[in-house]
Amino acid sequence: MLKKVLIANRGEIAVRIMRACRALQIPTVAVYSTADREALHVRLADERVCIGPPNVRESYLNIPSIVSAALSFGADAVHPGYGFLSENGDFAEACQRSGLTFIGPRVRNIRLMGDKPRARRVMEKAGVPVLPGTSAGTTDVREAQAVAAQIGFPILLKAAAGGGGRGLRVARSPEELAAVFGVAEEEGAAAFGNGAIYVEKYLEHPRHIEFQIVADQHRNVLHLGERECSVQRRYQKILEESPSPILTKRQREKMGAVAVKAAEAIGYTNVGTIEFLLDQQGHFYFIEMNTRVQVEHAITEMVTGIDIVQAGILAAAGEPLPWRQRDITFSGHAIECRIVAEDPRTMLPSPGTIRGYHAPGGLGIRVDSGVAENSVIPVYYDSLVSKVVAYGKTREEAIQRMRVALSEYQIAGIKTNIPLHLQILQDAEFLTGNIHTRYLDKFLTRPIARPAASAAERLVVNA
Amino acid sequence: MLKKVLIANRGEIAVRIMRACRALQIPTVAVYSTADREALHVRLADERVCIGPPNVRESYLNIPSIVSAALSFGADAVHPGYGFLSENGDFAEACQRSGLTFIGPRVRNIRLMGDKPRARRVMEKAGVPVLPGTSAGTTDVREAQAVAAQIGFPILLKAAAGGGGRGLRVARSPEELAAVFGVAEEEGAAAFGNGAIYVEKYLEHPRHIEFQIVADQHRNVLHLGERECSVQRRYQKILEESPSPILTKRQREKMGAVAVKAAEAIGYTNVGTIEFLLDQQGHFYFIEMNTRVQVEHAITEMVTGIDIVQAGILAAAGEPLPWRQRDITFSGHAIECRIVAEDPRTMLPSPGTIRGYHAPGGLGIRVDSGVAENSVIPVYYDSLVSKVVAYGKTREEAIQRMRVALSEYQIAGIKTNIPLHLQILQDAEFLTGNIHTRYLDKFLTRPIARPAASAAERLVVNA
Amino acid sequence: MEIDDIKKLMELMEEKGVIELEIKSASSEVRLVRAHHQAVAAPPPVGITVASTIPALLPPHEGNPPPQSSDPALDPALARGVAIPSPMVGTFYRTPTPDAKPYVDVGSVVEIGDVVCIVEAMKMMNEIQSEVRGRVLKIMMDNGKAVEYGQPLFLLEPLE
Amino acid sequence: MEIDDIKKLMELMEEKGVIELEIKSASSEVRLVRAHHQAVAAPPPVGITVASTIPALLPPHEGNPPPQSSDPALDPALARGVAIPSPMVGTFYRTPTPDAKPYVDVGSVVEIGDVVCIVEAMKMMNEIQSEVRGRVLKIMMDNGKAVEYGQPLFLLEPLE
Repeated sequence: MLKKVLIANRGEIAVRIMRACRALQIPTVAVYSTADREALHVRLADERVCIGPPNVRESYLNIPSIVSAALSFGADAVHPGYGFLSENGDFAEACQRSGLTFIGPRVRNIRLMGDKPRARRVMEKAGVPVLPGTSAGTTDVREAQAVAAQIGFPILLKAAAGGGGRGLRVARSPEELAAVFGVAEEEGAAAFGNGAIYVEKYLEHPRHIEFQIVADQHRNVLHLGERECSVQRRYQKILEESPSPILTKRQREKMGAVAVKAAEAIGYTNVGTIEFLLDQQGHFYFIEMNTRVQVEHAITEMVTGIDIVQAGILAAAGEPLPWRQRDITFSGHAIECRIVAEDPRTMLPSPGTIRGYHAPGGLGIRVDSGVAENSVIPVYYDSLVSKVVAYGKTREEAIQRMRVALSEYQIAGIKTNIPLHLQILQDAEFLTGNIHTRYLDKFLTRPIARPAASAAERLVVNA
Repeated sequence: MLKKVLIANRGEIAVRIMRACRALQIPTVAVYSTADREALHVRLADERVCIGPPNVRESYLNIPSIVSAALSFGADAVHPGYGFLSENGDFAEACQRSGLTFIGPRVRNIRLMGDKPRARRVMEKAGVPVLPGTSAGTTDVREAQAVAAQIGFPILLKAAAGGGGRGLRVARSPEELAAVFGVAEEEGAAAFGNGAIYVEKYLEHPRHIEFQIVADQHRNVLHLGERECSVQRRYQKILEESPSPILTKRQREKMGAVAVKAAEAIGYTNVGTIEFLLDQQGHFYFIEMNTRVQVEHAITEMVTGIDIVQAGILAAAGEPLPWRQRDITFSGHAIECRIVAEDPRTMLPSPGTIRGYHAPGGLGIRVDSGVAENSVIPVYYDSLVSKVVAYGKTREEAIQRMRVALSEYQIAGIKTNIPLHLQILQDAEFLTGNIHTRYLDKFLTRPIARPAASAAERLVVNA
Repeated sequence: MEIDDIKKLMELMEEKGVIELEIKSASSEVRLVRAHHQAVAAPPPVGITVASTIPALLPPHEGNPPPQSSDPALDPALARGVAIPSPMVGTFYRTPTPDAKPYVDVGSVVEIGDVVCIVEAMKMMNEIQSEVRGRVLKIMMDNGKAVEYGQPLFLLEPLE
Repeated sequence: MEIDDIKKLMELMEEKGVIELEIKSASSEVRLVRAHHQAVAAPPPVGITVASTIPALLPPHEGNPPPQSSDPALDPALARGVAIPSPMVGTFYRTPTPDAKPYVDVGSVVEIGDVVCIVEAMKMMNEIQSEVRGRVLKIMMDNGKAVEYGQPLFLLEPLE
């Protein structure tokens, strides 16, 4: 078993990992930048090491500093959490070379899934449905037209070097494609230094449905059901739920089996997530795999009763999974609201010091938080404050409990997106489960100002 | 439906009731004494009314003030919570006479169950097993000897006017009975102004097992399973769990059916609890019925998924229960630790102002708290700070999660009994479920000092 | 000003919920500021609290409505005043019966023991007597409104 | 106003939660401002933090072990000192090889650019150079111990 785990992260996920380690009776080492001296994760760890100044490159993204901290302070394993170095193959490799157990998948799993075109080709070969389109970028508009003719309009043009929802354009006819291709190419070259464009089938009002995978080092791979993450703002998830309000048991089994097949195809180990888009006809397409624990893992824990973070730690330690797929049962409904420090009107980040803090509690309410009274939300990092999860026997009960919880949540000193969540939780379309990845746009009628876009970018680390 | 509920209580139960009201979209009015101006329940209510000075007689036990507050501030219902006026028939009657819905049972239910000898006789007549013994007090030692001879030694002598565990003596032989009877009589006369003594069968190492009852005004009565409350200190519950680690499904059904029969026998409505002692041979005996919501109701909510406080409000509003007994299912295991402000060494109350507060969270953890940063635990009221509930698929998992939760719970400024809980959670006998009402004595080897006894008395309101 | 005086001021500030204080006189100036975490989720301040309604689904921290009564500290004329607080929870009436004249008006002089108003509690009409002699500076509550324990009903200028 | 009075004021401020105080009189002026909240959940102070082990099942607030290094503020001789902080996380060595003599000792005079120790990070031996000229007053860490980013390694008395 592991002897001491260094947690190469901060905020709520660092606290979450500490809880899992404590339950397994493994001591923890927190790392922190000088901006996080008073942070909750630093207070709650068994040991703590300052790894650098506030700038992430010199602290939370500083591979030598983190590996050295693990070695010097006697850790034998490193948990990367999400964001930061969690999907960095070099970091996983540096850990392994230094004799540290990296709590995550194999280095090659990380590298493969980080290379989106290659991941797409591997999945296609394994029989996993992917969105029809090119699997390599092109700068030739005729090639784009040929592909479009084959898969049918509308199509999506994607800057090969883009990401996080940037560099996307829709074309609904050959004429439109001809008109925008050159622009997209130039923009891509200007913004990302690469003008290559992918052509992909464009789905109208798709849903984002993802499956939680757990795999050990003994070829056991299983899924823990789906999460519906269609409530997004510029490709950033805001509110997630499990189960999806529309998936039938049969669809769940079918998509779950494909997700397991996808993970098996690459010899995946540890926890991970297969993300699909689901169209209105019930077709689903692989988009990507996240090779780490997800922000929204908690809702799956609520409906399955399985501690996903513990499962990842045990899998990394070489333990076989204690379950088969048939042991995984689902009960009730869970919703997660991501509480972020932002001005609900302008959607700009709202860093500051938390005062007058009261987190909600009571029946069916779970709070995973990285803060307490007097905690600072620094300007340097993403603005996630906490995650509130409401569990109920039904979706209605979960929504009702979430409303009560958010209406009593008190955070002064910073602004949060709680008002937006309360607005969603009272919206007729959300209540009927009629959501898709563009659902949230209607709440966001204001023109997108430049600073708001950079706020969204800051959230990327937390996806 | 109810229009506005005045909550005639403070602390965590007031907050708990507010949550239930919010979920039902009923506005709430908090009441508070001048010592509680900044209390959490005052902050979280929709409206708030100061009802008097700190002294409970002039505020939280002040019937005219509370009824007047309800009338003047437009409430049409009153929730008494637990402790304070919750089992005061005069209060329930005053509410009803003023046209207020009292959220609790009928006045006659309260009065009957408040009169222990009469309750005992009614239960005996209804075929509910009661502890063999006298059902009226006596001052005649010969009568006591006759009863003892009939039910067999050991027997318990109980001051008729005692309560909360005071005025009890055990006699294991006729000689011992003869020796202690006079003393008990004199003590009772001196301490309670009444020398009458009950004689009852004394059980060695009994368990305290209670059943949660929910009843509507349409003759539907059902039980929500049992709670094991054997971890007690001087008859004050410290830690409770559901299900009991030793009850079989058959025993649960049998005792549950008796509990329902007891409630039906008195035409009970609303939520309540039937308390039994269970001896080592599996015999069980009615001790009393609590005609209000219980501190430890939360663990039953976790294993049944039913919101007991909501159920009580709806029942008081005249709604029929939406379930039959067969709809009630149990899953998993829940443990509650009562966190009280006391010095863990001396067990004296530790009032003060809470600083550096961080409540635990994460998977399977529920916190019902009446405090936040800077909250004051006043000297005037009971010392309950919060309740931590851990839920898991198994008892082991619940215990493991509770340990993690309590080890991260941060409360500075006051002392708490968290160390005692952590000690219990690591004790071999507790872990095997080998507990009884005297189990906790072994942790409490210090001689009981007089101030400690009065601390225990202060807890009585919270039983 | 002696240390003991300052200590007393600090204690008063704490007790009365005052977070800033400045005193200037010919001979000295004092300024004191207390840490104000209590400003957040402001508790009803002593004496001028009223029950306030917050929309059920709005987080309470988004803003408690301000107390309805005007702050005597803002009006120097009122700062001399002494409040008559309500000794009980109930409904405030300025007149003995609906059609009668008010017991007192602004400017009335009240003797110790004079009835100044009625607070109805549980259908009982309780006559509230003044415990000070003084002139009514301000009537703090509207007729027919619910009052809390300790809520100031009248502000009096004490008379010798 | 005497030092003792000021001390008393400071104590009163702490006790009563006062964060700012100004007193002006004919003869003197005093202004005191307290940092707020640092008393609660004290963070590891800059520069003298060390990783500390808390038994897994003890609530952390029950007492973080005190920092291992002695507080230079307590020793007037050390108060003049300037710290050389560790520029990285790793293991601290005072000698170039296990058998060699230490780079510096208490009393050594160090020039700018002189190597004062090694911090091993990821099997790399990093020579740490002084950025000040001075005399070594104190060695803040034991040989072979883990050090954090920013942790003071040596205390130097600066020399012109």
